[in-house]
Amino acid sequence: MSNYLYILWIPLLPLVTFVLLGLFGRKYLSGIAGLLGTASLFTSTILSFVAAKQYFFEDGKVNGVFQKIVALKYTWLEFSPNLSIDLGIIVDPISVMMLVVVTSVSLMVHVFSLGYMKGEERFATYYAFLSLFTFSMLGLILSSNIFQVYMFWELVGVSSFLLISYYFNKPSAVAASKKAFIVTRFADLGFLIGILILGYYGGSMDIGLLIERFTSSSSTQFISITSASFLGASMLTWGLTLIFVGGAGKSAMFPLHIWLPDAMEGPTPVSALIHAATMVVAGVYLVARMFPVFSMSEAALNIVTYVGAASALFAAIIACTQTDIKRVLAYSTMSQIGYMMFALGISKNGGEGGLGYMASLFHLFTHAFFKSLLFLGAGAVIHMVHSNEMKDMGGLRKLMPVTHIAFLIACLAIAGIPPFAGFFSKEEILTAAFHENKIIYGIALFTAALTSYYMFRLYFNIFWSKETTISHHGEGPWVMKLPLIILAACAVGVGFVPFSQFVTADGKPLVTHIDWVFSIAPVVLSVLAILLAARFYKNENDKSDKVVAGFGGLYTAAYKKFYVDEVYLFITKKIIFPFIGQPIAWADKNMVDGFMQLLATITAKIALLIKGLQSGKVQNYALFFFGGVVALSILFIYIWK
Amino acid sequence: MNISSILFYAISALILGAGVLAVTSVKIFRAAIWLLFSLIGIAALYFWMQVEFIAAIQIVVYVGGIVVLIIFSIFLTQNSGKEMNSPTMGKKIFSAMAALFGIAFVGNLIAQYEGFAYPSAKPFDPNVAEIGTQMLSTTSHGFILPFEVVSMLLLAAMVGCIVIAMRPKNDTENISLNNNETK
Amino acid sequence: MMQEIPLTHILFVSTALFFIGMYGLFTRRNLITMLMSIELMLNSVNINFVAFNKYLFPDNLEGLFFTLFIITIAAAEAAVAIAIIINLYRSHHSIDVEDATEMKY
Amino acid sequence: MMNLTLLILIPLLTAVLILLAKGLQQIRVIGLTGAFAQLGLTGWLLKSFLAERAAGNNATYLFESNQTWFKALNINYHIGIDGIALAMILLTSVIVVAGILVSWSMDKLSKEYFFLLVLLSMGAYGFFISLDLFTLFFFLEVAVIPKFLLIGIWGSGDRTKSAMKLALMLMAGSALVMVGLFGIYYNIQSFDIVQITQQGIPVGVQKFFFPFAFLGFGVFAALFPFHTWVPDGHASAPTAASMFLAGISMKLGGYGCLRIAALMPDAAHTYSWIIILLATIAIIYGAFATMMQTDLKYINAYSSISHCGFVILGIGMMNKTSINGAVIQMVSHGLMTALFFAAIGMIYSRTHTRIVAQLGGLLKAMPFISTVFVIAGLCSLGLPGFSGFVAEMTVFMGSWQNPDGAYRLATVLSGASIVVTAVYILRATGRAIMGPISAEHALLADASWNEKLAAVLLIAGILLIGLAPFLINHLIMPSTDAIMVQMSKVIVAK
Amino acid sequence: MNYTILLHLRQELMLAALIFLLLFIKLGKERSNESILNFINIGLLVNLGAGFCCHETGELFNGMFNTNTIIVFEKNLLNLAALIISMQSYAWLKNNDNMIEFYLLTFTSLLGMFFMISSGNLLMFYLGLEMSTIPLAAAANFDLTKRKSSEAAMKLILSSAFSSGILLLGISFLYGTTGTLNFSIITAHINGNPLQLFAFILLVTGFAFKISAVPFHLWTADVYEGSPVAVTSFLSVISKAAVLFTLVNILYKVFTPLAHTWYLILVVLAAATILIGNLFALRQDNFKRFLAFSSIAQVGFILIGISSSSQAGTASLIYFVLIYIFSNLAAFGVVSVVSALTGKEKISDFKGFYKTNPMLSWVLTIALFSLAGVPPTAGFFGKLFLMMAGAAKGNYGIIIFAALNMVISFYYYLSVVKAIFMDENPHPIQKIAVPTVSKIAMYLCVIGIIATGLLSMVYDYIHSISFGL
Repeated sequence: MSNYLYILWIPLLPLVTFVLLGLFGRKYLSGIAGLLGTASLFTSTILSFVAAKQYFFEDGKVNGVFQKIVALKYTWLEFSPNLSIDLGIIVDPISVMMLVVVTSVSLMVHVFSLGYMKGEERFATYYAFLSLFTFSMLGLILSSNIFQVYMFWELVGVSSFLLISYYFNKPSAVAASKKAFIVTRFADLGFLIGILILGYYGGSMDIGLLIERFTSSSSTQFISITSASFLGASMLTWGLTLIFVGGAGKSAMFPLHIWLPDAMEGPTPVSALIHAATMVVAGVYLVARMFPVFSMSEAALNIVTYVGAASALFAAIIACTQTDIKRVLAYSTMSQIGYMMFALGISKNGGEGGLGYMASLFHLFTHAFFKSLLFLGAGAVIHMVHSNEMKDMGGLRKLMPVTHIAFLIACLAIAGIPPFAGFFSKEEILTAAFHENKIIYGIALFTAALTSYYMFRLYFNIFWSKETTISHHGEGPWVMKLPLIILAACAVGVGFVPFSQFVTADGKPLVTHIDWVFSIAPVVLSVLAILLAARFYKNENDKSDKVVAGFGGLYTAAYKKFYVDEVYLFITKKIIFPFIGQPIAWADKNMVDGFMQLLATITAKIALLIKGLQSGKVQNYALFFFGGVVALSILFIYIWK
Repeated sequence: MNISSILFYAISALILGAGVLAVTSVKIFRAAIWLLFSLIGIAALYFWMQVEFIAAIQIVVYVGGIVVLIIFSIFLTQNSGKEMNSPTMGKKIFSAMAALFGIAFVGNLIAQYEGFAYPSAKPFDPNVAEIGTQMLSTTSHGFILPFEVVSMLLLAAMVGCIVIAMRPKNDTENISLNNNETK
Repeated sequence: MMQEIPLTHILFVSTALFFIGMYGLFTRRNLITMLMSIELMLNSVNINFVAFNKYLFPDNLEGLFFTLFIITIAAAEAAVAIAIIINLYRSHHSIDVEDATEMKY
Repeated sequence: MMNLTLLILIPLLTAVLILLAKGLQQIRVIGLTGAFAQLGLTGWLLKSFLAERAAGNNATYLFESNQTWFKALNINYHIGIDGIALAMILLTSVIVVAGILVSWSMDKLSKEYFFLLVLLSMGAYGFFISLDLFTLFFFLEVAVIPKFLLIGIWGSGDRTKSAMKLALMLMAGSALVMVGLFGIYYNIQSFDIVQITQQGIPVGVQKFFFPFAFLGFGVFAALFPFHTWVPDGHASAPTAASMFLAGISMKLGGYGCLRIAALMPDAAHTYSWIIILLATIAIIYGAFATMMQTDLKYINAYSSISHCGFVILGIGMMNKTSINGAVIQMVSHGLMTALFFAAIGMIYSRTHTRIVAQLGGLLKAMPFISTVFVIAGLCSLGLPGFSGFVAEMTVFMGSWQNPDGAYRLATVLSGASIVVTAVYILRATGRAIMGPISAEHALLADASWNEKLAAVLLIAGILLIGLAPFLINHLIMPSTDAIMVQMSKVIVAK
Repeated sequence: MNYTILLHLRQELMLAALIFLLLFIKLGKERSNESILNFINIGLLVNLGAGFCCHETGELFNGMFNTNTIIVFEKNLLNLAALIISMQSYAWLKNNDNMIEFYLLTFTSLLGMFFMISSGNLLMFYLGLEMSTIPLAAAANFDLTKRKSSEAAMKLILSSAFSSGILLLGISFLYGTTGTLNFSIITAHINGNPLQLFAFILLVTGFAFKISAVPFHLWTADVYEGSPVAVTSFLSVISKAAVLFTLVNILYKVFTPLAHTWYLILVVLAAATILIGNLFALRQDNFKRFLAFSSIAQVGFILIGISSSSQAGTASLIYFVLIYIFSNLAAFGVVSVVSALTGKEKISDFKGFYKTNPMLSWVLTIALFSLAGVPPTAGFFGKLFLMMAGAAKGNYGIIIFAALNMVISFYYYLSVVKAIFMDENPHPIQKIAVPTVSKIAMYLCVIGIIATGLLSMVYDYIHSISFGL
């Protein structure tokens, strides 16, 4: 087994960049901050590719099975001899695949930001945060210990918070970052408790050990966790469900998705990095990472499936109605992640039934490229028109030819039009769904059509529709164009990667083939949806308005994001604050503290009440004296003899 | 019932009767006189108990000293014929009840105590010579130390009385100065 | 001859006198009369001492001497008290105890 | 070998020199020198402690020294430290340095101010090195009165009332402690912790006196419902006093609770459900109460209640991990809350307001202070990389090892507080540090060198624990093992 | 002639000699008050020093006068207190016409206390008690022109006369039931029959009156308030201490058969005393009155210590009294100086005191902390040891009760500190020039407050000479 220790440098380089830029960025390095960040990430990317090459093509496979290699393990915090947080590096197909995705997309974003963020006052800080995020994400991917995952999970959350609130003097950005952090934190609580459950019964935090113990139905750990139950479900289901809650929070699954659209307040390259390719798929990654254990609990997998499917559909519907281009993309992301989730949910652990697993990760892989492309493209557009709203755009195809083409490719990819990348991965998912669960297949198919529709609604609105009123001032520097071109190339090309040869649930390569007959239905539906979008939005007209009027209430509801935000607001502002927070604050002031005050007041009152004893009259003193004598006499002569 | 008993009860009646009047009489001078009678009654009781020396002391110190002092102070501070402020009726009743309770309580304790029923058969002969010797004796049952101590106390009491009762010089001067100014 | 009168009777008398004195102390508002009441109380104690000494413990004269010292101290106490009362009268122009209640509570 | 009495003598000497000094400059230089000397000494102490341990000295307490104090009453000046005490001492010395640094320009009655600060720290040092309950109690009370004066004289707001409330509640706490200690003394005839541990206290005695001693220390540790001195006291105190109060003196309570629980394990086991109940209430309740606060200091004060609840929770769960967590939480909270108060103090001294709604966008005008604030906040909400994460996770992990359903529920509820923590920290940060800045605040200056130094020192501590928790774990583990030896006897027996 | 008599009586004789010297000085030609004061203080110092030589046990006059190491030590404490009071009253006495008479009275009172402590017989005890009270009643009236002073003196003399009447009734019944006045013989005759118990209770109330235990305390506050500060400090420290010493002597050595009864009595009195003392102290504004109630509460703590009936009980009592002398006299010292030079005695007058008089403020604060029992002052140790002694009986109820009451007491002590340091006052007491002698006395007190607690040999010595039941 060869040495993978150099992988350590992949996350470490961004960390070093972060520390350097964080401490000295403002004063000394502001000029070269971008270059420094990009260079270090470039190195990381190279290393990732080296690692991928080494793992997938040289020594990852032993006897036809990809091995899980723990390249490093250091006990960082020992809770008890069994339970500890180890900092480790796990090298297996999904981690290596994710390394490549994260470093590549991050690199693209770094490069793009050189142009996009140029001239910002806190340029160095921006790169510092970007490096921090990349570090956290890479750490998350490489974690070999479930608590380590949690740690980096939190770090990812906070760096996302920092990046979203980059424009800190914009109240909406601050609010969005708060929302993102708090919602994911809430979900993380589930994750944490899930970890505690699994760790307690599994007797370890090590992912490998946990999988080993929980997948053998004869191990004592497995017996104890399945025999213990709470509210009718076994602790295994509970633990996994709670872990999935954590994943759902980060991956913006319904109903924990509300932070994602708001998070678009951050700089657009950040959205491309965090909210398209990396952080939001962490949930998918987490479930995939623990998949062998998930596969032992039917109930947990069902939850994953239905939550995924519901999110896919739900987000797609909303995406059709939004007018802010980044929000459309955000809902689209949510929808696509829903795809990945339910694909995992319907999968089996290995073999032919493991198609869903493979498909899910394949979709994750392809999606990363075309979605970040979409975001970067949107970024370029926003950079140009200084607005997120569709109504401010239109006819930009002539002003921004490169962006236009790249965006179109990405749209085709996400719509699943062959031969673009999305087609292949989506196809696998649909196939898996078709075999496992027809309802899910139906939803998936419908969602696919909706996806094509809203993506092209977006595309036409930006690049066609009315003629532009914006005076020409170029498409931006080459640093912004280059990533678009590279990513467009990827969006075309990555579909041809023989993904099933590398990443499967059990490490054994899976033979897949495209069933062209089967793919007719989705492709035709997508094309129809594209045509519909073209009819509505290619030129300025009022056809769409009529349709909207036809949908009536449904449209309004979808436009208002089905009022989920309002429900949350209601719960927090109208229930938690006034019915929990304020009563407690009130009780603290008036009851608990009041009780202490009351003691003082009572003492003072009594003191006031009995002041009459000291009447100043010497005869009364004598009377009290005599009273004391009598009392003592009676007490001690007759009562307490 | 013989003459001695009758005498005892008569003396007792005098003591208590005069005592009650001394604490209830509304005129202060009369109260002082009743006190005098009560004290004389006590002296008589001492005589009756054949402790003549104490009886003599009682008369000399109390009747001749303290009561006279009291009467002087009454003259100094009071219009002798004037009726004194009387306490409220509630206070009177309460105090009377307290006193009666005390008498009953202590009387009960005394009555219950067996030791008092068996007086010593030995004779009691306190002659003046014996008292004098013991008073200044340092040996067993000698009271020289208390005697000396009490003398110190009397000295201090005297000094205290003089300081307090003498009108302070400054005070007088101030008053006379004031008088001059007013003139 | 006096053996016919039991000791307890003398004690009853003294006790009664003591509480008569106490009653006076409680009810009299004139300071001098209060002082007089106290004298009554002390005298009742004197009777006790003499009676105990005579009836129960005639071996030595402890009770008798105690009486002597009580009388002496009572005299001293009365003297000081009267001096104080006179001084009080100077400042308060009254020897009513209810008038000297400036300090209270 | 090392004489621990130095830990008391240096502050004492500093205090005396401060009294003799003239002028603010001299006073503060003396104070800072003393504090740094003490910091150096504790650093050296750590070094020699670890050297002893490495040399195989496995005694529970190192550097012991036992001198008769009141011979007739068997009261001894018995000192010595284990890893837990050493961690507390290190914490104290760091906070003292930082506290003196942030008070650099205290020109109102500066002599008295620095004198009292040093006196307070002396009480804390003495408390942590004591192995005799009497000495322990003595130093506990030594640390109370300076707080009263510090808050009452140099405080803000309703300072006298807060000072009085704080002093009375803490005194009530120490009165309860006193009753508990008497109970031990009259059944063991000794105050010596080592001796008592060896002899063991009869179970009946434990059951009667444990509540007194534990609740007494609980008052110091802001145990619900005896926490009400915390918000007002912290809010009214001058910056350094707030730091000392939250960073040091609340730790006196936690440390005392731990020692009491170790001395009376039977009773601790019997009453553990009450302890856990109160701790859980404190955690949740403190968190929700914090959410409603509008004043930065109140926010931090209430959050301290919540955080200190974790200390008690860890002790109440009575297993090695949870107790480890409790100790780490003490250190972590000490550093973090001191940092928080320092940042708040710096903000207040510039803007003259602590009301969140009146602040905004400070990041623009004072990036350093704002960053400090954010770091403190992130540590408070348990972000990995900072000490708070390590501490809270250890407590959770320990609590979770208790399979009883109710204890599980307590753990989950306490865990839920981290969400609420995120809410209030982010609300405060979002409002005060971010957002638009008002014109009058835009021109305010950033931190001065002393403030920077103080903050850097505290942040270094936070990061050290947060990034390398194995260090502190290594330090305290043998000591918690020793405590667990006591406790496990009981638990096994049950 | 045996010289041991002189040796045993040396403290009393020196005091008597001083009294007569003063008498001669008074009768002789006029001298300046200052020189006389210095002379007296030196005399007291010599007296104090003399106490420390040659301790031995002995009895004189057939047991009417006892002496032993602890009694000599107790007298020394009283001497020390007298010296401190004398030094602190310098400012007040310097311009007082009746300075010599004041000393005559207080010394006689002190002499009475000495005899009381040494008494081996009920008669001597009674004489000592009266001798310590009557001159003080006269001295209480020494602010001759003040209304409050004469009211105080009147209340003191009437109350104490009443109390001695009750006490005498008790003594008479004791005599009647035991047949002796001699302590060493009485013990054998104690059998606990109701009349004897009653007599004993009356005796105890006599003590309770002198140490101002509730409900026999009502005179205390009024008398303390009205009297000159010097007399107040004398009453609150010296006479209380003397009676407490005597109480312990009598209870532990004479009434041993009734140990259980007086234990309960003491506990009941202690509880009532602490509570009432505290509750009244809460509301006071006059400093002397405040200290009166606080000292009542202190007595409650002392009673807890005494109730232990152990060696530790005696030791902690004497130790506490020593500390109490330092702390209470430091407080009174400041009040005395302020009162003598400005006439202000209210706590509210002390607002902002720190701004003008930092030195006096610190003395007062340290004294109050010591009274409250805050370390590192000695009061902490004193109070703690008293309660430790009391806890030894296993009566934890009273300890808990006392502990809770300590919190109330903290409130009022800290309130004063608050007034001094924290409250704003546009017209604080102006800067006061403290006479050197008073200053020395104050420093002495402060040193005592700090050193007595931390230096354990003081307690260890007291413990070694103490006795238990």
